[in-house]
Amino acid sequence: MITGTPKPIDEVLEMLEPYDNIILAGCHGCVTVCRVGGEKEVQVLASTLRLAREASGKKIEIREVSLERQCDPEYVEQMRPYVEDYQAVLSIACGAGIQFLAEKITTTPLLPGINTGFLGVTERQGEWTERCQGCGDCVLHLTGGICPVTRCAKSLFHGPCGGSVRGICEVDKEIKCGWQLIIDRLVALDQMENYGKLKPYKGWNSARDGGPRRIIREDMI
Amino acid sequence: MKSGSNLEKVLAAGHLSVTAECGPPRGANPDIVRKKAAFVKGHVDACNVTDNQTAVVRMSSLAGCMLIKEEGIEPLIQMVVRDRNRIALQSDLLGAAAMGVRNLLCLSGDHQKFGDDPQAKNVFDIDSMQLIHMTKMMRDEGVFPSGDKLDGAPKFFIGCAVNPFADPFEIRVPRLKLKMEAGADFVQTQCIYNMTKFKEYMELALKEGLPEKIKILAGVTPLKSAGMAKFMRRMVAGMDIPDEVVKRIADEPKEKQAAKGIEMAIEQIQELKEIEGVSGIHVMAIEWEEKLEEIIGGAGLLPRPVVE
Amino acid sequence: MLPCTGRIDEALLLKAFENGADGVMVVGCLEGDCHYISGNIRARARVKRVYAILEQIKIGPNRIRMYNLSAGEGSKFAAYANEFVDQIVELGPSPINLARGGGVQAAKEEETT
Amino acid sequence: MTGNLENSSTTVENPTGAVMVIGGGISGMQSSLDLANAGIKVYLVESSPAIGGKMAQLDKTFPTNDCSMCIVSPKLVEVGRHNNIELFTHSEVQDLSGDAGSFQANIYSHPRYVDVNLCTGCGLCELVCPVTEVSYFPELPAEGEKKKKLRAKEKRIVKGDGSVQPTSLHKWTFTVDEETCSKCGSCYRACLQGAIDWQKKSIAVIDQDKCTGCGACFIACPEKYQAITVTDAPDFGKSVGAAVHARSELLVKEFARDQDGGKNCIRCGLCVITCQKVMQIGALKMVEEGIEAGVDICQVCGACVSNCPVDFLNIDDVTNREPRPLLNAFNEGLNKRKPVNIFYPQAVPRVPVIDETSCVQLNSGACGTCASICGVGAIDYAPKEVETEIDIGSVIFSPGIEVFDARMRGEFGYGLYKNVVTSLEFERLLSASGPTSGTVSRPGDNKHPKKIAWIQCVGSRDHSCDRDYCSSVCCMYATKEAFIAREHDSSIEPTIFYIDMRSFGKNFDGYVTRAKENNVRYVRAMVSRIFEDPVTGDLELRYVDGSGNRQTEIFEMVVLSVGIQVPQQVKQLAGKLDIELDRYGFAVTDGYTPLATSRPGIFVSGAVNGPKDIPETVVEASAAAEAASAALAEARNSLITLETLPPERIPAPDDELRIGVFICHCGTNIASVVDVAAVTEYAKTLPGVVYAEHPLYTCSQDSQERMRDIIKEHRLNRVVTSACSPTTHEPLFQSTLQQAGLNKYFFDMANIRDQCSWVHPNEPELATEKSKRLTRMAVANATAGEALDELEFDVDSRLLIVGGGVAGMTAAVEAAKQGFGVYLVEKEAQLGGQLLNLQRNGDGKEFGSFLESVKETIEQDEKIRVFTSSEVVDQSGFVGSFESEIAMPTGATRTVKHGAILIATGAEEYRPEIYGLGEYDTVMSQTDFGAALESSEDKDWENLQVVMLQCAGSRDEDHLAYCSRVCCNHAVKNGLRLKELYPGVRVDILYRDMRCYGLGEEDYREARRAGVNFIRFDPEENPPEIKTEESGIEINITDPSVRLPVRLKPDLLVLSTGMVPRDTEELASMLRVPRNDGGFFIEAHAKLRPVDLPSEGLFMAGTAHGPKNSSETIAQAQAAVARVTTLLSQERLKMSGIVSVVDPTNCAVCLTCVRACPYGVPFINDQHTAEINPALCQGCGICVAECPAKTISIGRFEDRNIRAKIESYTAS
Repeated sequence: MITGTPKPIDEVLEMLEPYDNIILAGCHGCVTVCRVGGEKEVQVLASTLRLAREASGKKIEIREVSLERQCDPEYVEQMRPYVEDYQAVLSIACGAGIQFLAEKITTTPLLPGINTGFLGVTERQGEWTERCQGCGDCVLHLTGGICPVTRCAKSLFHGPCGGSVRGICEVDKEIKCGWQLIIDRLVALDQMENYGKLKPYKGWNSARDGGPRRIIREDMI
Repeated sequence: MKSGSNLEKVLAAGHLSVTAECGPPRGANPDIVRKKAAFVKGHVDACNVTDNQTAVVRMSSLAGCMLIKEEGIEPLIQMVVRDRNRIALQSDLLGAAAMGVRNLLCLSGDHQKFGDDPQAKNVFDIDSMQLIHMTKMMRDEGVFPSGDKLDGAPKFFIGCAVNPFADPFEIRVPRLKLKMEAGADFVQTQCIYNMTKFKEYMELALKEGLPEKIKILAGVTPLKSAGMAKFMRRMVAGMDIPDEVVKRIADEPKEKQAAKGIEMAIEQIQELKEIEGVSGIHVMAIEWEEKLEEIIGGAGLLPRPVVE
Repeated sequence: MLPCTGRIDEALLLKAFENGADGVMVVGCLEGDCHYISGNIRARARVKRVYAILEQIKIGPNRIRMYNLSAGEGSKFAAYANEFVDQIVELGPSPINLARGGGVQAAKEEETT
Repeated sequence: MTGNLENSSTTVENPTGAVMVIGGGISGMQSSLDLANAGIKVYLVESSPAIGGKMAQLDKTFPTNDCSMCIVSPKLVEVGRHNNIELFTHSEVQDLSGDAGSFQANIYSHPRYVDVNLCTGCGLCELVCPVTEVSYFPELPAEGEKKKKLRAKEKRIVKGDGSVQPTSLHKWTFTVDEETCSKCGSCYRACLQGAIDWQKKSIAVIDQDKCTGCGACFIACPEKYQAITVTDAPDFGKSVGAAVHARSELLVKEFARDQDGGKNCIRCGLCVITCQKVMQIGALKMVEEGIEAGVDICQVCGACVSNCPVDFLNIDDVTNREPRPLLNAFNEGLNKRKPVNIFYPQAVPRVPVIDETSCVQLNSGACGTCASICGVGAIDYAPKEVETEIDIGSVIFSPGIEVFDARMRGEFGYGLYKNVVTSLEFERLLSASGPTSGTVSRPGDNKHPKKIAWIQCVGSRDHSCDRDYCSSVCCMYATKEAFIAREHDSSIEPTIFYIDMRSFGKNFDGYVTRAKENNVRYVRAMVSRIFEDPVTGDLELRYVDGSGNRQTEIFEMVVLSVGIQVPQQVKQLAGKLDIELDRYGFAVTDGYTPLATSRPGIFVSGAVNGPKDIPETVVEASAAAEAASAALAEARNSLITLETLPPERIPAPDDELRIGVFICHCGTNIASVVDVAAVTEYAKTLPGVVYAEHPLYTCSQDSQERMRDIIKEHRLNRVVTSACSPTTHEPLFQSTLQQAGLNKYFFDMANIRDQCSWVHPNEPELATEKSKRLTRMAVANATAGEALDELEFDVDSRLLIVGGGVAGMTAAVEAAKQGFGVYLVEKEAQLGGQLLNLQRNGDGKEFGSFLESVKETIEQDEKIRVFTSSEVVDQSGFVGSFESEIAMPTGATRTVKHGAILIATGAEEYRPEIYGLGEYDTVMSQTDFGAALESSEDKDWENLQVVMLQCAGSRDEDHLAYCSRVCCNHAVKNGLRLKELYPGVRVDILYRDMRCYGLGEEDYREARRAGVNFIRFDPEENPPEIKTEESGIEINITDPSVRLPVRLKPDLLVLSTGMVPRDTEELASMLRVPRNDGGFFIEAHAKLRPVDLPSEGLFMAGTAHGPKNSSETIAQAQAAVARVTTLLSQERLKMSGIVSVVDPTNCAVCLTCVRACPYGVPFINDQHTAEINPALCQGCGICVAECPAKTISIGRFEDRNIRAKIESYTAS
């Protein structure tokens, strides 16, 4: 899932400075799951902004909406009938959703209400961690299902580096050494023979380094 | 001879090699390098020049190598994959070779978080293992990784680094073997204080027959003070300094701790010399190059042999 | 009246302020004694979040507070209510009410929310 | 006498599925409800006019300080409206014939003179009735004779200095009827205003300008002519009495405004009219100087006084006879009542009874005011005696008790000294619905007393009055009264004079400690005499203090903590029923069948089965219900009628709002502070409100019936009550909605009692404003309300019992008798529990043979499956449909399904390592000693010296903080038995308080007589110094009774160590049931749900609940089975509609609810959406608040409900 964190309220208020009636748009997708952009957050942020603005003597009108997904054109279109009535749209969907809105709704400024994070998982309620960088060339079958690109701070293919101590990465004591995890898993799976099979240099062209990517599947169009 | 470097020759002749390291300055002043070179000269078979060690910005390694080479010392260029992608790495390898650098140490590099630009974007396009492999391919097959032919192959004595004390311990020897297979000719270890564990490591390496195929140069760093010992133990990931080592230096009065540190370094070298499979000593006297002579000499490794 | 403080959420707490409350007092069971095991713990987290929001938007964090009481502590409830009302009286009308040109909303009334 | 459980109920073929319950107190009500809810028809016979018993008279209850009326009134109503409980109030059982399983009873119902079916309980009759005294009725004329006009021989003038106030007399218009006028001139002579123009032989004419409306002419006109006609008199058409009342009311209002009017005669003439025209006595006459009274013919009914609008007349002014006030029995005679009287405000049925001794109409044929005013014609003066024959299978005898007549202890001056009251009287003084509306004032002069003394054991533990037993409740109720008195008036300084502080029940010691912290003073002393200061009314108490010094101390009021006793009429009734009583009148029962009387098929419960408090009474009531119905199980549901609710009106979404608002007076609870009329008027202005009123007691049965009618009549689709606590009363109001065909969730309640009148008594205006606001919020919430469905599901009729001690075994046997399958799980290898370590029960019978017979019964019963050496390791499901996993000794587990769970995990003897226990053979626990005693033949114990130490590890913060309840009786029993076996032994019992409650006191007395020596100690003042060594035991203590140090060197030291519950930590967390600090399970309600656990479908019995003896445990086990039966006898159950529901449309399947639910209820279903099983949902709303998609809703507590409340909070 795509994760994110709320933007500091001051930053949002600054963005909203020129406007006095806006749409606050949530998304029922990933940001609902990671509890940063769903219906409830729309309500909380809307209340917060109204309070802040009214206290500062400049009331703001906020239309609270939640789209099914801001990354699909049909859902985005649902906003079309009324979007012209507002000066701006504050979206608390992920960066993809916000951009998609901005692309489709060209006449109204689009503002981000959250900082988009990463492709991650829920460790427990309220804690998410990164798992995938979308490099476009998956090697998990060789690494015990643990991604060296994402889980190693240096994206090494032959870790761990000398900075791995007691399973902890040198970068942060809260980060587990990805390669320690890989090796532990390979040992457990009796697949240590996979260690070292990653000699070919990784092709980053399938990752973001190849420029903005697109996926076209002819059979699905 | 793969590279024809002095280090390679010394080792090939069966001598116990001595290497040291020289950190380039945080500035453009070449005299600092030259001054350090003066302490090194005549005491080592080759001298490492670090590459933005601990991600702190310094003069480039290649420039440092050129400066010490001018002073008559054989340079050993360190190259990290943190800051350069494979294009830059190839280009720099060619450049270094062209300038007469014959010894290479392939490293991942410390994470930028520890340096002065933690917000920097890292590269890690390929890892150190792949750098070894790429260099070997360029040297021995004369081709770029892309397959194109080189117009003059870079002749490097290829080295790598290992930390026998990092976790998981079980992977350390297999990983060295991988590096050897990837093309490493020699390896320089992290500084060794825990002799017991290092011996254990060497036994495993011997079992794999590694010392026959790759020259193992044991790392030694003299401790300047008990404070430094404690700092390194606490702050440097993968640094294993046993309590008794810290205690030994800490038991000395402050003013005598430096001397004690040197005494202990000499003892360590003596002990390392006796370990089967150790082919050389790599003395990392960090910002303490002036003591190299005392240490290396004290260990009975001077003068350095001359091999033709 | 709620089945449990665990039912209240941040949006509703903020709604009270939008509605002109000068202070909001949340009263739940003693921690460890929640009839629904953990409702009051969750409520505490939500109150904490609203506290932070109120601080950021300069309404004043001390306008919200959670108290924990057992059903048998009527006099303590009264003491807490008075304490909180005093606190709100001292803070004065919320900036919202000031902006609305009032301050008419007597803080005394908060104890029933 | 029966000896084992088998005999407690006799098997009869084709038993009658009905039970007669005698006594409508809390015991009878609980029995009735448990029976009726388990499909048994109940006939509840109560001798007083309404059910409720003693509990209805109490103010608060210990140890929780719950308001007694508040917690009992829902029960009253539930009984009153239960389809399967037929109430016979004001009735007696005449006789009983037949045998167990098939009895016939004859119930005689005293005439009420008010038709129960017609009466609405409006109370108007009581309001208009002018009579306040028991009259000296004039002799009725003999048959055929004409009634003689009474002529006064002795006259007295009550002088009035008030002038006539013609402008404000609301006078009637008197005119002379020309046709009937006899031209006699009587009127002319009677008129004091010169308003009548009359000449001989001419018709009198009244000058209306001069007439003041005093009615003197009306009185004077001879009966045979009746030529004065009255017009412009409201209610005159009903009766003169009604008209007098109406005019009096108007005048009261008028003169209440005019301060000068009070106390001076205003010459309205109502007293004279009342006496002549209503009472037909004619003892009063208007004269120039005032009112002339014929003091010898006055019947002293009090009507003239009560109709006087300005309180001018006093009863003593108009008669020379001693008035006989008609006292209010419910208020313990502390105030007066009318002959027509509703027993108490919340009475069920709320129908008055007319008193035959004092009603004027019944005795002289006059008056009749009440009948004339009754709008529904419910009053009929013809006596209607009704006898009803009923067929029943069993009888429960729970007629209750009365308090000791304190006059028998003349030294305390009760009856002579007005400021000496009984505890029950004080209870009424504390009660908000009592004679002083809860103000503590002393009866002598209405002064607010500061120093109040309680004297304990008045009529208890008193051989001289033949009250050898301990009444068990007085220590606690005195503590409570002292506590509450200080709550009412913090300047009160209470002192309790006591012998032993018998706070032996669950959480009782803690309550006493709190009372002490709250400045209740306890003095251990017996008060020998009280003297009254005749001038001040203060009382001087004489007593001997702890140091042996004589003390005198002045108090302003004394409360006698009177004991409880069996009333004479109850003893007679027991005779009719042919059941055996002991010398005090308590029923004789066996320790193994604690509810069975000597006559099979008749069971006993409550204080008539030995003194006890409310929760124990409730336990016995349930237990008796169980015992009474066990033999009737096959006839269950044969005689009952099922409640049919009218179909619910389905409101269309666009229906206009029609909200009805009921603002409750709660007697004076609310109305004395909050202006309920103003709140009602305000409510009418709220959007959607089409109806509002303010009943006296919204919860009373008549009000509920009225509410039902109003809902129908006004087509209400929302109802709001502003009253008391929803916790106690919401279910009642909701069921009324259902009966009116309205979904019960179209309702909201504002608590304007607790949150307004109670907390802001000194700010009535603000309290009224707050009430308006709360009402407004409730209306807004009800507006946002919606109809919710209640889920129905099947009930598995099997019971899982955890623990195979005496509680679990008893419960298993009884549940099987009720027809349910039982899984009995015992941790140990054999059944029996703690009884295996004990020797004899309170009756002196051995446990061994009892256990064997119960075991045999269990083994032979196919319905009971026993798992020994087994444990319940997992549990899931919900009430009616549980599933548990039992780990068996083989290592295998078995999953069983069942509808209810009974925890009977028990307790064991505490074994602290103190005083060498476990180290020396000479130190043993009371249980060890009991065993040693049983096998002591071979020991040389003839001259043994034994010291028993009580509270060795109990009532001690370092060990068990609580009192273990059984140790005192245990020690006394063992001491007595030792003395019996070896008369030469010496036994010293060192104790803090001898807590030989109830009939245990008899043994205590017996032990003292037998020479057992009791030495009291206080851990602070004279703790015993105990040295136990190999060489011997030495104890030094100061004996307070002789005030001398004593050295004891016993052969044996026996420690009464108390009781600890078994380790139930895992079980408690698995079942999610709470335990207290001591590790005992906490009941759902300390008073009224003593065997229910807070979670539905879970019950407990025995020492897992708290320390208790074997017969109390057996009773509790039976009680638990009764509660289980109410559940398992249902085929289907209904669940609350307040549950969380996921709307799948917006569900992000994020698992937030799954993770947040403390009960693990939500799950992701195969439709890939979160789902919440409504049967498992506890309705806390945590998931609703957490859901990031806002797609979970919870009925009644939706966002829109809460928003409506928030928004209406400030809306003007």
